[in-house]
Amino acid sequence: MRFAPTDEQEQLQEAARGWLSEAPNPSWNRLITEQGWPAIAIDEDCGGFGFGFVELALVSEEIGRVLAPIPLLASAGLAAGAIQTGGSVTQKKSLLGAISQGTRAALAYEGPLTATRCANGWHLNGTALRVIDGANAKFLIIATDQGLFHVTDFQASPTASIDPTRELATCTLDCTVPEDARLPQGDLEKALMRGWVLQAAEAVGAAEACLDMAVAYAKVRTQFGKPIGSFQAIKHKCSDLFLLVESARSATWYAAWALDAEAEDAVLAARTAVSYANDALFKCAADSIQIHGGIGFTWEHRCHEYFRRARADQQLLGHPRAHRAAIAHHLLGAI
Amino acid sequence: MRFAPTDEQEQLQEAARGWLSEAPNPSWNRLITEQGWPAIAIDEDCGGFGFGFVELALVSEEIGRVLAPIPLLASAGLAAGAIQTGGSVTQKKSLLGAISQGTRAALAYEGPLTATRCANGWHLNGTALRVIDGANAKFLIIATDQGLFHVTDFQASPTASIDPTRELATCTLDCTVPEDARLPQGDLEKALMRGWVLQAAEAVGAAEACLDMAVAYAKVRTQFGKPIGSFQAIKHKCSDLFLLVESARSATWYAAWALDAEAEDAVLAARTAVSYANDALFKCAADSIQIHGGIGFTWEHRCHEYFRRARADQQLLGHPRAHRAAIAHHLLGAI
Amino acid sequence: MDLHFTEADEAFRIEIRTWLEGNLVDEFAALKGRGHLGDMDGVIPGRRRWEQRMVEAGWTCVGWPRAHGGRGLSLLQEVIFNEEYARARAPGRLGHIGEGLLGPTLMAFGTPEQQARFLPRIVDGTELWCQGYSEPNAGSDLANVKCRAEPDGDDYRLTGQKVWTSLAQDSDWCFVLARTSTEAKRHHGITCFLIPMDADGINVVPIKQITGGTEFCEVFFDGALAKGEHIIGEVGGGWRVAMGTLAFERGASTLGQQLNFQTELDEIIQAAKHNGTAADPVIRQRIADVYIRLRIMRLNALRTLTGHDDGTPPRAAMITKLYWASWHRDLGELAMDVLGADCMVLPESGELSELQRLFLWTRSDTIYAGTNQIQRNIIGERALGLPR
Amino acid sequence: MDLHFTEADEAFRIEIRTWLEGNLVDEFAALKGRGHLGDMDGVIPGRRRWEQRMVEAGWTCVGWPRAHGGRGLSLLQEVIFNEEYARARAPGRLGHIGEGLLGPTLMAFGTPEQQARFLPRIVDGTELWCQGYSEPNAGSDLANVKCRAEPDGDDYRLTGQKVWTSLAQDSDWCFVLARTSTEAKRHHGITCFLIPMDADGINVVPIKQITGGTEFCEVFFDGALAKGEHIIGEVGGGWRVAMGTLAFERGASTLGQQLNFQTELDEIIQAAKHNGTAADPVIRQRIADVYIRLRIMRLNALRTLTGHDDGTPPRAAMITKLYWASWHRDLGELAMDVLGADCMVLPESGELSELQRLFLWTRSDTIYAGTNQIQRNIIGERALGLPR
Repeated sequence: MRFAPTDEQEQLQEAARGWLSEAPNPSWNRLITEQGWPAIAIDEDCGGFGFGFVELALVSEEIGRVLAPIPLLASAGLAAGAIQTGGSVTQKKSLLGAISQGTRAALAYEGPLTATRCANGWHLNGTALRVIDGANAKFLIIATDQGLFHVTDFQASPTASIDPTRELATCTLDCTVPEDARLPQGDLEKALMRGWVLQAAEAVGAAEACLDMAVAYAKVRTQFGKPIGSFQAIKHKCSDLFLLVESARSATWYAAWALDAEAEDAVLAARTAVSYANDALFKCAADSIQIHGGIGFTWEHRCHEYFRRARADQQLLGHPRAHRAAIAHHLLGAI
Repeated sequence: MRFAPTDEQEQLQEAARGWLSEAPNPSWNRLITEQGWPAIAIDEDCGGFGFGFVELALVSEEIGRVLAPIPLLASAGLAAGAIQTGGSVTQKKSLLGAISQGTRAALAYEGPLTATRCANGWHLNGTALRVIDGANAKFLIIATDQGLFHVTDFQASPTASIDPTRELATCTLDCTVPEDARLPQGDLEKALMRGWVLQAAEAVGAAEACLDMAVAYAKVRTQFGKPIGSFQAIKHKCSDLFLLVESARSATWYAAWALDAEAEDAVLAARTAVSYANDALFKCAADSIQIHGGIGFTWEHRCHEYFRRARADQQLLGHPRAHRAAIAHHLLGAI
Repeated sequence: MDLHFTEADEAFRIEIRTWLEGNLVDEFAALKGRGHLGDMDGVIPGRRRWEQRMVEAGWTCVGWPRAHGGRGLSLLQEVIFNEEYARARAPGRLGHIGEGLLGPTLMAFGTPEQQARFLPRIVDGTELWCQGYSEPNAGSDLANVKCRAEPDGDDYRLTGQKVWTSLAQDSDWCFVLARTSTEAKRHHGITCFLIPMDADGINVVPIKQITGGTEFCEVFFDGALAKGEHIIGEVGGGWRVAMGTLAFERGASTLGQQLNFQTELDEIIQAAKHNGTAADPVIRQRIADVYIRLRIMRLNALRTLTGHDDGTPPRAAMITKLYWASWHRDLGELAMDVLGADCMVLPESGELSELQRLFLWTRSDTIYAGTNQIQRNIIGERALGLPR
Repeated sequence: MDLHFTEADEAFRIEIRTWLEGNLVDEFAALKGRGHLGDMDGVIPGRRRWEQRMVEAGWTCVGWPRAHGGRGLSLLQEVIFNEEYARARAPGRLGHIGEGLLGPTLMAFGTPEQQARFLPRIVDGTELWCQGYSEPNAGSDLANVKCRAEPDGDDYRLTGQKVWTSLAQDSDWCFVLARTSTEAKRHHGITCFLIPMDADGINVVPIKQITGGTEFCEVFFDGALAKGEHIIGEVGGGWRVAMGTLAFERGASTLGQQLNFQTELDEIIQAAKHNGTAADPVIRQRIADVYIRLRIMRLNALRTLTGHDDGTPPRAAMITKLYWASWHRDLGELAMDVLGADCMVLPESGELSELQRLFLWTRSDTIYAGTNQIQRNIIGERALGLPR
């Protein structure tokens, strides 16, 4: 039993942190060339590095920490997850291979999206909202009433969001795809849970950044002749945030491990992590503004970027309330 | 416009406070002989003092402040309220006259209680739960599917509660009453709203007592060489409680005035007051224990009596959630 | 206890309501709902013209004594005025700092000459004011003012930086706290100056906020000249003046805001009905909760009008800022939760929607004009007598 | 990251589980669920016999080194032991203060003679211990100890009052902080004594608590004799000893409590299903929330087992007390809300129901063993490095 990253995992995370501190806003090409993160959790026989979601989550913590606009969540998390758990051997080789090499992909599921059998295979139709990185994706995995499909023929228009660090798009489809565009074992929840884990990991990193900023400021900002961090109103707020951050981290690390270990409670663990971590991030971002006082609500200070991310992410891939409702269903049955 | 007690009202309240400080647990007979509070809000032509619910609320604040086990809420609030708003002239004269003189009465409404027409009038049947002062009441006002009745023929057995300062009973009926036992204009909500106002007033007094105890303790209890009230963790808690107490008082004073003035929003005002005041009391009682530290959870200290009262009262005459649901219905319509 | 308004008060309510209905038309109709917190730098030219319309009708400085050019309204009538002003969704007042802060400060601490020089121009709207109290290191801790005033003959030269100054770009004058002695203890050695904003050596830099708006500014003084005759109170007596101003700030000026808040809540209720969240039991509880607390906010405000016989407000008045700031923040969060997934999507314009702006802006409500933490200190120490 | 248990660990789990199943029968079956916080003074005679059954099978002091008579279990196996113990609803341990607090303190600070005298009798259950640290004016502020120890030859006479001493009525020995010098600074001049509870001049008065139970006591010392040879550590070195004990208190002993908590939550879920509140969306959210936080509580606890290479736990371990106390308080409130109107009615017995007791008792969880406020100070200062 070791409930902490291994030395190797720690090095990966530290390397990611170091690279992002020098390249907080890297181009996708640079990311692929220098780091190749999309390949982390993809099997070696599909061209990946053959690590797992634990490693991907540790890197995502670092992405979240600096709000780097890197949509690893979209391709390596959601799209790759859908293929890993639902694709045929051929699909895995080709699509995961492409993602490993840096092809951008996204998951579209907030439809309605419909699939209808036709002579040449399937006719796909509909509009999907809030597709993460949809406007840059070379292919989509879409969730329809007839299962999951991969598709390259779609139109995407960017969606302006209160969180400018996460690009969203509206994707429209009206095309025909061959039979083998369908993922034979496609399971939306299995794809989403990979997203939840990475989203939780990003939230942990972002929440910790909020806490760290607040603590650092509380140590140097003086009022009434003392650092404000010596006042219990500030000190205790920071302590409460620390509790949230560390608890979110425990939940997220476990969820990532459970996913890799195919533990029985992996879905529950992912919902636990993402609901807790997203609410923790909101609280951390909000309280960080309060602790920063006046400069906390200026445009120049990053506080508000975390706050915008926090609120937007509560709506992405399911609100914490929706996750709790699902868990209540598990505990209490249907209403 | 004067949003504060008049000099006369203030004197009444101060007299009540003084009397209760000497007789915190008076017998009912002594109360009737020396104070006659049940008569306060009853018209002079029914034998009362001819004041209003503002006066009754100010006295109730004092009853709540010391958790005096005086069921003014039952007879002068709920039972008298039902008769005042629903009774015939004859009923008012006789029943309100009796209450003015000190006859104990109660309202039973958590049934099921049924009324069936019969040859001699009405047959009343059923069991009512959690009737405040039911075991001491000489007569009951009961709420049935056919309206309100007054009845003297019932059996009552005391209900042990977590709050020993408020006597409850289960009342069982199986009797026949004449036609004129029915209150012709009986309206349960109008009776209850009088109870809500007095309950809110008691909660204001009790909540303020919790705050006052906590503040007094925080001034004298020292840790680390300073009064604990100088630490923001304690000071700010007290400030938050002060906000709750004063806001609950504004809401309650207004609700009492709105009742007397027959204002359009009187029901809304009563629900506002009782839901806010009961939640405020819970918070004040809970935080007062926390501020008192170790001695706060000993049996000898009164803290826990307020805490028990606080939680029990949230269930009496409707949970704050139920009041909010009713207000939501008013704002948003039915679900 | 008597919460009835008198017939005269009701008549006054009709008078101002009728005037507003008749005048918030044509070009002024477009100003409705504009220029309030979070948008104080919006539509300035139109609001200047609106101020003049108000002046012509005698609706500025209505609470001031007649001797100073006001209407001498009672506190209750002032409330009625503010309520009707808010109910009409009339635009945020450009002159509110002069009318609500500097004017009362001058009446309390100024010389007859100063009063005669400055008060009439606040009443007639020809001079707008801004406030130079806060500094980067003197936010909650106002006694820590560092801005220096050095003697230059009878006058003084100001050097230093002020921050969070609303409307500095558009103001004619500023009242400024500056340190006239560095030897005195923190609270001493501070003096209150009036200085024209067009003086040499004043530089105004807008601060972009969380919402993208710029209603606050930094003001830099670099040897700007403030006349000795424009010192309020004693040299070295600025602390007392400042405390007086802060007391006015917490006073009657907020008494109409519940109506603005009601407008915001109404919009949220409409949104909930529109998108179906009005049927969600969790949301219903929260809407009822903010509604209850808003009702009580108004009752609390009305209660502060019935003060003690000596004219001081009841100690319950100290909760005002903490109460509304916390409530408004909660309202912002509720707004987003009602909108659901739509809350993160910007309107076609690419600008924040009203409710999104509410959500972001309200994070500052719990900070400016005394953070929630400072408010709790004040309540604990002054209302409850807890030790420092 | 590897959260698998080894096969040896799993085998150990089966071993203790099987033993508990086989032994919590007959007279011991009635002890299930008894003797825990809020009921620590319950069913003492039965629990004494249960301790002896544990001793016979070698299940006491399982985490102690073999050299001191323990089983030398790994931290993880201790967790497994505690989890299974809780899962079986086995009764609260009478010997836990000796086993969890005094024993480790003696191993760290005691002489070989003291270890030889006292440790075996903790292992064999023949001597029960209680702790005399807190005083009426030394709760959060332990350095303020006033209890005096005055020399009497080689020994000392203790005079003063201790409070919140669990199980004082039933203990054989007490470890006590007392002041051996009034001249030294607050933290100095405190010494840690061991004293037999049957010494002359010791008077135990139970404290009736919010639930009506009396598991805590006041202990009055009136010249009671403590031997010089039973001082732990140096004379005047009691502060260091006390800090060591507190560190043990926050250690592994709480690692099984999540299972007790799970039992309580299960009861609430059953109640919700039974009375229909399980269909209430607001209650569903809250049940899911406490369930989520309980899962994470266990994960946090497991994480503390993977410390730094030097054996210290991760700084995240500092949240343990604040986390579980706040959670447990929330659980108590949820229990009442699930019960609805029934929550205020006492059962036929006239005694509190289990859930009512939970509700009342948990108000003390956020107070004893370091209030939530003190915990936040500790986290802020030690984990985050914020200034005092």
